[in-house]
Amino acid sequence: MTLNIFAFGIAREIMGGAAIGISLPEGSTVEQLISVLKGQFPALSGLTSFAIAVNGKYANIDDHISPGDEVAIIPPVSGG
Amino acid sequence: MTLNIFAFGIAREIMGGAAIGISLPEGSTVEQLISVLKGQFPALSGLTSFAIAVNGKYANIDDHISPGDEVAIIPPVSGG
Amino acid sequence: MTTYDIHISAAPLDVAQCIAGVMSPQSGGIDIFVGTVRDSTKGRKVLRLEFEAYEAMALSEMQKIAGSAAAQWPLHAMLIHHRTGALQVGDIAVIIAVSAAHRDAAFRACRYAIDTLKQTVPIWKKEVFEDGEIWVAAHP
Amino acid sequence: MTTYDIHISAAPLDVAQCIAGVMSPQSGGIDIFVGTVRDSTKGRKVLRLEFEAYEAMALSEMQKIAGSAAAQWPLHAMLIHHRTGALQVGDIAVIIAVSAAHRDAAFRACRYAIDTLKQTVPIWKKEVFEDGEIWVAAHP
Repeated sequence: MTLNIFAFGIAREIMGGAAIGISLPEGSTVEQLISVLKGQFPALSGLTSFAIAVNGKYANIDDHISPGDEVAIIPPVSGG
Repeated sequence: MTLNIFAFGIAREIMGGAAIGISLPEGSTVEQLISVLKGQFPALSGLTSFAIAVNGKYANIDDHISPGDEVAIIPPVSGG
Repeated sequence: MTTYDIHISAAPLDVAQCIAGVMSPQSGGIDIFVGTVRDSTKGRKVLRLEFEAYEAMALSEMQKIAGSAAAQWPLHAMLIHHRTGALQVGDIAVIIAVSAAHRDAAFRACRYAIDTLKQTVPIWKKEVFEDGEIWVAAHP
Repeated sequence: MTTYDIHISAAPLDVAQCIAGVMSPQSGGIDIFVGTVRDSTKGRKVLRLEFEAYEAMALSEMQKIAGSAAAQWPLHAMLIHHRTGALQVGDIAVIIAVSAAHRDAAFRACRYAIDTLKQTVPIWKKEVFEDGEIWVAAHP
Protein backbone atom coordinates (compact mmCIF):
# COMPACT_ATOMS: atom_id res chain seq x y z
CA MET A 1 0.00 0.00 0.00
CA THR A 2 1.11 3.60 -0.51
CA LEU A 3 0.49 5.89 2.43
CA ASN A 4 0.37 9.63 2.21
CA ILE A 5 2.17 10.70 5.37
CA PHE A 6 1.82 14.14 6.89
CA ALA A 7 4.94 15.73 8.31
CA PHE A 8 5.17 18.74 10.61
CA GLY A 9 7.83 21.02 12.00
CA ILE A 10 11.34 19.72 11.64
CA ALA A 11 10.04 16.45 10.17
CA ARG A 12 8.47 18.42 7.34
CA GLU A 13 11.81 20.07 6.67
CA ILE A 14 13.74 16.79 6.86
CA MET A 15 11.31 15.05 4.52
CA GLY A 16 11.07 17.96 2.15
CA GLY A 17 7.31 18.34 2.23
CA ALA A 18 4.15 18.47 4.33
CA ALA A 19 2.93 15.19 2.81
CA ILE A 20 5.00 12.44 1.23
CA GLY A 21 4.16 9.04 -0.23
CA ILE A 22 5.64 5.96 1.47
CA SER A 23 5.26 2.39 0.19
CA LEU A 24 4.64 -0.27 2.83
CA PRO A 25 3.45 -3.90 2.77
CA GLU A 26 -0.25 -4.29 3.65
CA GLY A 27 -0.80 -4.76 7.38
CA SER A 28 2.47 -3.12 8.41
CA THR A 29 2.83 -1.91 11.97
CA VAL A 30 3.82 1.52 13.17
CA GLU A 31 7.19 0.05 14.13
CA GLN A 32 7.77 -1.08 10.54
CA LEU A 33 6.78 2.34 9.24
CA ILE A 34 9.26 3.99 11.61
CA SER A 35 11.99 1.69 10.37
CA VAL A 36 11.23 2.53 6.71
CA LEU A 37 11.14 6.26 7.50
CA LYS A 38 14.46 6.16 9.33
CA GLY A 39 16.00 4.30 6.40
CA GLN A 40 14.70 6.80 3.88
CA PHE A 41 15.37 9.91 6.02
CA PRO A 42 18.36 9.21 8.29
CA ALA A 43 18.10 12.70 9.85
CA LEU A 44 14.95 11.54 11.65
CA SER A 45 17.19 9.40 13.88
CA GLY A 46 18.90 12.57 15.08
CA LEU A 47 15.71 13.91 16.65
CA THR A 48 15.15 13.78 20.40
CA SER A 49 12.24 11.47 19.59
CA PHE A 50 9.26 11.30 17.28
CA ALA A 51 5.85 9.71 17.45
CA ILE A 52 3.44 8.47 14.83
CA ALA A 53 -0.20 9.50 14.87
CA VAL A 54 -2.81 7.41 13.12
CA ASN A 55 -6.16 9.02 12.40
CA GLY A 56 -5.36 11.92 14.72
CA LYS A 57 -4.29 9.87 17.73
CA TYR A 58 -0.88 8.88 19.10
CA ALA A 59 -0.26 5.32 17.92
CA ASN A 60 1.51 2.44 19.70
CA ILE A 61 4.39 0.82 17.87
CA ASP A 62 2.51 -2.47 17.41
CA ASP A 63 -0.63 -0.83 15.96
CA HIS A 64 -1.40 -1.91 12.39
CA ILE A 65 -1.80 0.63 9.64
CA SER A 66 -4.55 0.23 7.06
CA PRO A 67 -4.84 1.79 3.60
CA GLY A 68 -6.73 5.06 3.94
CA ASP A 69 -5.49 5.76 7.48
CA GLU A 70 -4.37 9.33 8.10
CA VAL A 71 -0.77 8.93 9.26
CA ALA A 72 1.43 11.73 10.58
CA ILE A 73 4.95 12.10 11.93
CA ILE A 74 4.96 14.00 15.21
CA PRO A 75 8.43 15.35 16.09
CA PRO A 76 8.95 16.68 19.66
CA VAL A 77 6.11 19.13 20.30
CA SER A 78 6.83 22.64 21.54
CA GLY A 79 3.56 24.54 21.76
CA GLY A 80 2.71 27.07 24.44
CA MET B 1 -3.39 59.01 77.57
CA THR B 2 -6.43 58.93 75.32
CA LEU B 3 -5.99 56.96 72.11
CA ASN B 4 -8.16 57.37 69.07
CA ILE B 5 -8.57 53.80 67.89
CA PHE B 6 -9.64 52.89 64.37
CA ALA B 7 -12.01 49.99 63.98
CA PHE B 8 -12.87 48.11 60.79
CA GLY B 9 -15.36 45.52 59.65
CA ILE B 10 -17.14 43.72 62.43
CA ALA B 11 -15.05 45.55 65.05
CA ARG B 12 -16.42 48.85 63.76
CA GLU B 13 -19.93 47.51 64.16
CA ILE B 14 -19.25 46.12 67.65
CA MET B 15 -17.67 49.37 68.83
CA GLY B 16 -20.26 51.56 67.18
CA GLY B 17 -17.88 53.67 65.11
CA ALA B 18 -14.88 53.79 62.83
CA ALA B 19 -12.84 55.61 65.50
CA ILE B 20 -13.38 55.59 69.25
CA GLY B 21 -11.50 57.15 72.16
CA ILE B 22 -9.96 54.78 74.74
CA SER B 23 -8.23 55.93 77.95
CA LEU B 24 -5.08 54.02 78.86
CA PRO B 25 -2.20 54.61 81.31
CA GLU B 26 0.95 56.05 79.63
CA GLY B 27 3.28 53.29 78.46
CA SER B 28 0.60 50.63 78.20
CA THR B 29 1.28 47.56 76.08
CA VAL B 30 -0.84 46.15 73.30
CA GLU B 31 -1.82 43.35 75.67
CA GLN B 32 -3.21 45.88 78.15
CA LEU B 33 -5.10 47.66 75.39
CA ILE B 34 -6.66 44.36 74.32
CA SER B 35 -7.75 43.70 77.88
CA VAL B 36 -9.37 47.14 78.17
CA LEU B 37 -11.10 46.70 74.82
CA LYS B 38 -12.47 43.28 75.74
CA GLY B 39 -13.79 44.70 79.01
CA GLN B 40 -15.49 47.59 77.28
CA PHE B 41 -16.74 45.59 74.28
CA PRO B 42 -17.34 41.98 75.37
CA ALA B 43 -18.49 40.99 71.87
CA LEU B 44 -14.84 41.31 70.73
CA SER B 45 -14.11 38.11 72.69
CA GLY B 46 -16.58 36.27 70.45
CA LEU B 47 -14.47 36.89 67.33
CA THR B 48 -12.32 34.16 65.84
CA SER B 49 -9.37 36.41 66.69
CA PHE B 50 -8.32 40.00 66.33
CA ALA B 51 -5.00 41.79 66.00
CA ILE B 52 -3.83 45.28 66.88
CA ALA B 53 -1.96 47.38 64.36
CA VAL B 54 0.25 50.24 65.52
CA ASN B 55 1.24 52.82 62.93
CA GLY B 56 0.08 50.60 60.10
CA LYS B 57 1.90 47.44 61.18
CA TYR B 58 0.80 44.32 63.02
CA ALA B 59 1.90 44.79 66.65
CA ASN B 60 3.16 42.21 69.15
CA ILE B 61 1.31 41.96 72.44
CA ASP B 62 4.28 43.31 74.42
CA ASP B 63 4.80 46.37 72.19
CA HIS B 64 4.32 49.68 74.01
CA ILE B 65 1.87 52.25 72.75
CA SER B 66 2.80 55.94 72.75
CA PRO B 67 0.49 58.95 72.58
CA GLY B 68 0.06 59.91 68.95
CA ASP B 69 0.43 56.34 67.67
CA GLU B 70 -2.11 55.32 65.06
CA VAL B 71 -3.78 52.27 66.60
CA ALA B 72 -6.29 50.03 64.84
CA ILE B 73 -8.28 46.90 65.65
CA ILE B 74 -7.90 44.28 62.92
CA PRO B 75 -10.62 41.62 63.06
CA PRO B 76 -10.12 38.47 60.93
CA VAL B 77 -9.33 39.68 57.42
CA SER B 78 -11.29 38.39 54.43
CA GLY B 79 -10.06 40.17 51.33
CA GLY B 80 -9.73 38.59 47.92
CA MET C 1 14.47 44.05 38.89
CA THR C 2 10.81 43.59 39.58
CA THR C 3 8.18 46.21 38.81
CA TYR C 4 5.30 46.56 41.28
CA ASP C 5 1.80 47.93 40.78
CA ILE C 6 -0.22 47.90 44.02
CA HIS C 7 -3.60 49.55 44.07
CA ILE C 8 -6.85 49.77 46.05
CA SER C 9 -9.82 51.44 44.44
CA ALA C 10 -13.60 51.72 44.64
CA ALA C 11 -13.73 51.83 40.84
CA PRO C 12 -14.24 48.69 38.74
CA LEU C 13 -11.05 46.73 38.00
CA ASP C 14 -9.89 46.26 34.40
CA VAL C 15 -8.37 42.85 33.63
CA ALA C 16 -7.03 43.70 30.17
CA GLN C 17 -5.26 46.77 31.51
CA CYS C 18 -3.76 44.78 34.39
CA ILE C 19 -2.37 42.12 32.06
CA ALA C 20 -0.98 44.69 29.64
CA GLY C 21 0.65 46.32 32.67
CA VAL C 22 2.80 43.29 33.52
CA MET C 23 3.71 42.21 29.98
CA SER C 24 7.24 42.88 28.79
CA PRO C 25 9.53 41.66 26.00
CA GLN C 26 11.55 39.72 28.58
CA SER C 27 8.52 37.81 29.86
CA GLY C 28 7.42 34.45 28.53
CA GLY C 29 4.81 33.52 31.14
CA ILE C 30 2.09 35.52 32.85
CA ASP C 31 -0.23 34.10 35.46
CA ILE C 32 -3.31 36.05 36.46
CA PHE C 33 -5.74 35.39 39.27
CA VAL C 34 -9.14 37.07 39.14
CA GLY C 35 -11.39 36.82 42.18
CA THR C 36 -15.06 37.45 41.49
CA VAL C 37 -18.23 37.66 43.56
CA ARG C 38 -20.00 34.28 43.65
CA ASP C 39 -23.78 34.06 43.66
CA SER C 40 -23.94 31.78 46.68
CA THR C 41 -22.09 30.71 49.83
CA LYS C 42 -22.87 27.34 51.38
CA GLY C 43 -26.15 27.25 49.49
CA ARG C 44 -27.29 30.74 50.56
CA LYS C 45 -27.98 33.21 47.76
CA VAL C 46 -25.63 36.19 47.88
CA LEU C 47 -27.09 39.60 46.98
CA ARG C 48 -23.82 41.54 47.14
CA LEU C 49 -20.48 41.79 48.95
CA GLU C 50 -19.28 44.90 50.75
CA PHE C 51 -15.51 45.35 50.95
CA GLU C 52 -13.85 47.65 53.44
CA ALA C 53 -10.10 48.31 53.71
CA TYR C 54 -7.68 49.88 56.16
CA GLU C 55 -6.22 51.38 53.05
CA ALA C 56 -2.76 52.63 54.05
CA MET C 57 -1.94 49.44 55.93
CA ALA C 58 -3.50 47.24 53.25
CA LEU C 59 -1.29 48.85 50.59
CA SER C 60 1.74 48.34 52.78
CA GLU C 61 0.89 44.66 53.40
CA MET C 62 0.26 44.13 49.67
CA GLN C 63 3.63 45.72 48.92
CA LYS C 64 5.22 43.32 51.44
CA ILE C 65 3.66 40.36 49.62
CA ALA C 66 5.00 41.55 46.28
CA GLY C 67 8.46 42.13 47.72
CA SER C 68 8.49 38.73 49.40
CA ALA C 69 7.36 37.03 46.17
CA ALA C 70 10.07 38.79 44.18
CA ALA C 71 12.62 37.64 46.74
CA GLN C 72 11.50 34.01 46.32
CA TRP C 73 11.10 33.81 42.53
CA PRO C 74 12.64 35.63 39.54
CA LEU C 75 9.77 37.92 38.53
CA HIS C 76 9.53 40.77 36.08
CA ALA C 77 6.38 42.43 37.35
CA MET C 78 3.75 41.88 40.01
CA LEU C 79 0.44 43.68 40.10
CA ILE C 80 -2.14 43.50 42.90
CA HIS C 81 -5.36 45.48 42.49
CA HIS C 82 -8.15 45.18 45.06
CA ARG C 83 -11.54 46.79 44.91
CA THR C 84 -13.58 48.19 47.82
CA GLY C 85 -17.22 49.15 48.27
CA ALA C 86 -20.39 47.30 47.29
CA LEU C 87 -19.85 44.62 44.63
CA GLN C 88 -22.54 42.73 42.76
CA VAL C 89 -22.44 39.07 41.73
CA GLY C 90 -19.90 38.65 38.92
CA ASP C 91 -17.96 41.80 39.83
CA ILE C 92 -14.18 41.50 40.18
CA ALA C 93 -12.87 41.95 43.72
CA VAL C 94 -9.18 41.31 43.14
CA ILE C 95 -6.72 40.90 40.29
CA ILE C 96 -3.20 39.56 40.73
CA ALA C 97 -0.97 39.45 37.65
CA VAL C 98 2.61 38.18 37.60
CA SER C 99 5.05 38.06 34.72
CA ALA C 100 8.32 36.14 34.59
CA ALA C 101 10.67 34.66 32.04
CA HIS C 102 9.28 31.21 32.83
CA ARG C 103 5.86 30.03 33.89
CA ASP C 104 6.82 28.18 37.07
CA ALA C 105 7.83 31.41 38.83
CA ALA C 106 4.70 33.21 37.62
CA PHE C 107 2.35 30.45 38.82
CA ARG C 108 4.00 30.06 42.21
CA ALA C 109 4.21 33.77 42.92
CA CYS C 110 0.61 34.38 41.90
CA ARG C 111 -0.66 31.59 44.13
CA TYR C 112 1.51 32.77 47.01
CA ALA C 113 0.21 36.32 46.61
CA ILE C 114 -3.50 35.49 46.74
CA ASP C 115 -3.06 32.99 49.57
CA THR C 116 -1.06 35.49 51.64
CA LEU C 117 -3.36 38.39 50.79
CA LYS C 118 -6.26 36.47 52.26
CA GLN C 119 -4.28 35.92 55.47
CA THR C 120 -2.60 39.26 56.12
CA VAL C 121 -4.06 42.19 54.19
CA PRO C 122 -6.51 44.27 56.26
CA ILE C 123 -9.49 44.11 53.94
CA TRP C 124 -12.84 42.78 55.09
CA LYS C 125 -15.91 41.58 53.29
CA LYS C 126 -19.49 41.40 54.42
CA GLU C 127 -21.72 38.95 52.61
CA VAL C 128 -25.24 40.28 52.23
CA PHE C 129 -27.92 37.60 51.82
CA GLU C 130 -31.65 37.96 51.29
CA ASP C 131 -32.23 37.21 54.97
CA GLY C 132 -29.20 38.63 56.75
CA GLU C 133 -25.54 39.48 56.49
CA ILE C 134 -22.25 38.19 57.83
CA TRP C 135 -18.66 39.45 58.12
CA VAL C 136 -16.69 36.62 56.52
CA ALA C 137 -14.41 34.69 58.91
CA ALA C 138 -15.28 36.95 61.85
CA HIS C 139 -16.72 34.22 64.05
CA PRO C 140 -15.54 30.65 64.70
CA MET D 1 -20.93 20.61 34.25
CA THR D 2 -17.87 22.16 32.70
CA THR D 3 -17.97 24.40 29.65
CA TYR D 4 -15.11 24.07 27.15
CA ASP D 5 -13.76 26.55 24.63
CA ILE D 6 -10.91 25.08 22.57
CA HIS D 7 -9.55 27.07 19.68
CA ILE D 8 -6.57 27.35 17.31
CA SER D 9 -6.25 30.45 15.20
CA ALA D 10 -3.78 32.47 13.18
CA ALA D 11 -5.48 35.67 14.39
CA PRO D 12 -4.26 37.55 17.49
CA LEU D 13 -5.63 36.23 20.78
CA ASP D 14 -7.77 38.47 22.98
CA VAL D 15 -7.19 38.08 26.71
CA ALA D 16 -10.14 40.16 27.90
CA GLN D 17 -12.52 38.17 25.72
CA CYS D 18 -11.07 34.87 26.98
CA ILE D 19 -11.53 35.86 30.62
CA ALA D 20 -15.06 37.12 30.02
CA GLY D 21 -15.73 33.78 28.34
CA VAL D 22 -15.05 31.73 31.48
CA MET D 23 -16.64 34.04 34.06
CA SER D 24 -19.97 32.99 35.54
CA PRO D 25 -22.08 33.89 38.57
CA GLN D 26 -21.15 30.54 40.16
CA SER D 27 -17.40 31.20 39.87
CA GLY D 28 -15.32 32.79 42.58
CA GLY D 29 -11.84 32.15 41.21
CA ILE D 30 -10.37 32.39 37.74
CA ASP D 31 -6.79 31.55 36.89
CA ILE D 32 -5.38 32.59 33.55
CA PHE D 33 -2.08 31.69 31.96
CA VAL D 34 -0.80 33.82 29.10
CA GLY D 35 2.25 32.63 27.18
CA THR D 36 4.05 35.35 25.25
CA VAL D 37 7.02 35.51 22.89
CA ARG D 38 10.21 36.34 24.81
CA ASP D 39 12.89 38.50 23.27
CA SER D 40 15.69 36.04 23.97
CA THR D 41 16.50 32.38 24.54
CA LYS D 42 19.68 31.45 26.37
CA GLY D 43 21.09 34.88 25.63
CA ARG D 44 20.31 34.79 21.89
CA LYS D 45 18.09 37.56 20.57
CA VAL D 46 14.82 36.20 19.18
CA LEU D 47 13.43 37.90 16.07
CA ARG D 48 10.17 35.96 15.90
CA LEU D 49 8.59 32.58 16.56
CA GLU D 50 6.79 30.53 13.93
CA PHE D 51 4.07 28.20 15.21
CA GLU D 52 2.74 25.29 13.19
CA ALA D 53 -0.05 22.93 14.26
CA TYR D 54 -1.49 19.60 13.20
CA GLU D 55 -4.75 21.33 13.75
CA ALA D 56 -7.36 18.57 13.96
CA MET D 57 -5.20 16.43 16.25
CA ALA D 58 -4.12 19.45 18.31
CA LEU D 59 -7.74 20.39 18.95
CA SER D 60 -8.50 16.82 19.95
CA GLU D 61 -5.50 16.68 22.33
CA MET D 62 -6.47 20.06 23.84
CA GLN D 63 -10.01 18.78 24.34
CA LYS D 64 -8.56 15.71 26.11
CA ILE D 65 -6.62 17.98 28.45
CA ALA D 66 -9.72 19.98 29.30
CA GLY D 67 -11.75 16.83 29.90
CA SER D 68 -9.04 15.33 32.06
CA ALA D 69 -8.76 18.54 34.10
CA ALA D 70 -12.51 18.66 34.61
CA ALA D 71 -12.42 15.06 35.81
CA GLN D 72 -9.75 15.92 38.38
CA TRP D 73 -11.09 19.22 39.73
CA PRO D 74 -14.52 20.84 40.04
CA LEU D 75 -14.38 23.41 37.22
CA HIS D 76 -16.99 25.65 35.68
CA ALA D 77 -15.22 26.49 32.43
CA MET D 78 -11.91 25.84 30.73
CA LEU D 79 -10.67 27.74 27.71
CA ILE D 80 -7.55 26.94 25.69
CA HIS D 81 -6.71 29.21 22.77
CA HIS D 82 -3.49 28.73 20.81
CA ARG D 83 -2.18 30.88 18.03
CA THR D 84 -0.29 29.75 14.91
CA GLY D 85 1.82 31.52 12.31
CA ALA D 86 4.58 34.06 12.73
CA LEU D 87 4.56 35.83 16.12
CA GLN D 88 6.60 38.85 17.09
CA VAL D 89 8.21 39.49 20.49
CA GLY D 90 5.45 40.30 22.99
CA ASP D 91 2.72 38.55 21.00
CA ILE D 92 0.51 36.07 22.82
CA ALA D 93 0.98 32.44 21.77
CA VAL D 94 -1.41 30.75 24.18
CA ILE D 95 -4.14 31.64 26.67
CA ILE D 96 -5.56 29.17 29.19
CA ALA D 97 -8.38 30.38 31.40
CA VAL D 98 -10.10 28.31 34.08
CA SER D 99 -12.98 29.24 36.34
CA ALA D 100 -14.15 27.39 39.43
CA ALA D 101 -16.05 28.06 42.62
CA HIS D 102 -12.76 28.09 44.53
CA ARG D 103 -9.28 29.15 43.54
CA ASP D 104 -7.41 25.95 44.33
CA ALA D 105 -9.15 24.05 41.53
CA ALA D 106 -8.62 26.91 39.08
CA PHE D 107 -4.89 27.19 39.82
CA ARG D 108 -4.24 23.45 39.68
CA ALA D 109 -6.22 22.89 36.49
CA CYS D 110 -4.59 25.84 34.73
CA ARG D 111 -1.10 24.64 35.62
CA TYR D 112 -1.95 21.09 34.61
CA ALA D 113 -3.30 22.30 31.27
CA ILE D 114 -0.27 24.31 30.21
CA ASP D 115 2.19 21.65 31.43
CA THR D 116 0.33 18.91 29.56
CA LEU D 117 -0.18 21.04 26.45
CA LYS D 118 3.56 21.45 26.18
CA GLN D 119 4.00 17.66 26.35
CA THR D 120 1.23 16.29 24.18
CA VAL D 121 -0.36 18.81 21.82
CA PRO D 122 1.03 18.61 18.26
CA ILE D 123 2.08 22.22 17.88
CA TRP D 124 5.65 23.18 17.01
CA LYS D 125 7.58 26.37 17.23
CA LYS D 126 10.64 27.52 15.36
CA GLU D 127 12.74 30.20 17.00
CA VAL D 128 14.18 32.59 14.48
CA PHE D 129 17.36 34.38 15.57
CA GLU D 130 19.43 36.99 13.79
CA ASP D 131 21.92 34.30 12.79
CA GLY D 132 19.87 31.16 12.39
CA GLU D 133 16.78 29.28 13.42
CA ILE D 134 15.90 26.23 15.48
CA TRP D 135 12.91 23.95 15.99
CA VAL D 136 12.47 24.01 19.77
CA ALA D 137 13.12 20.67 21.51
CA ALA D 138 13.73 18.86 18.22
CA HIS D 139 17.29 17.80 19.00
CA PRO D 140 18.87 16.46 22.20
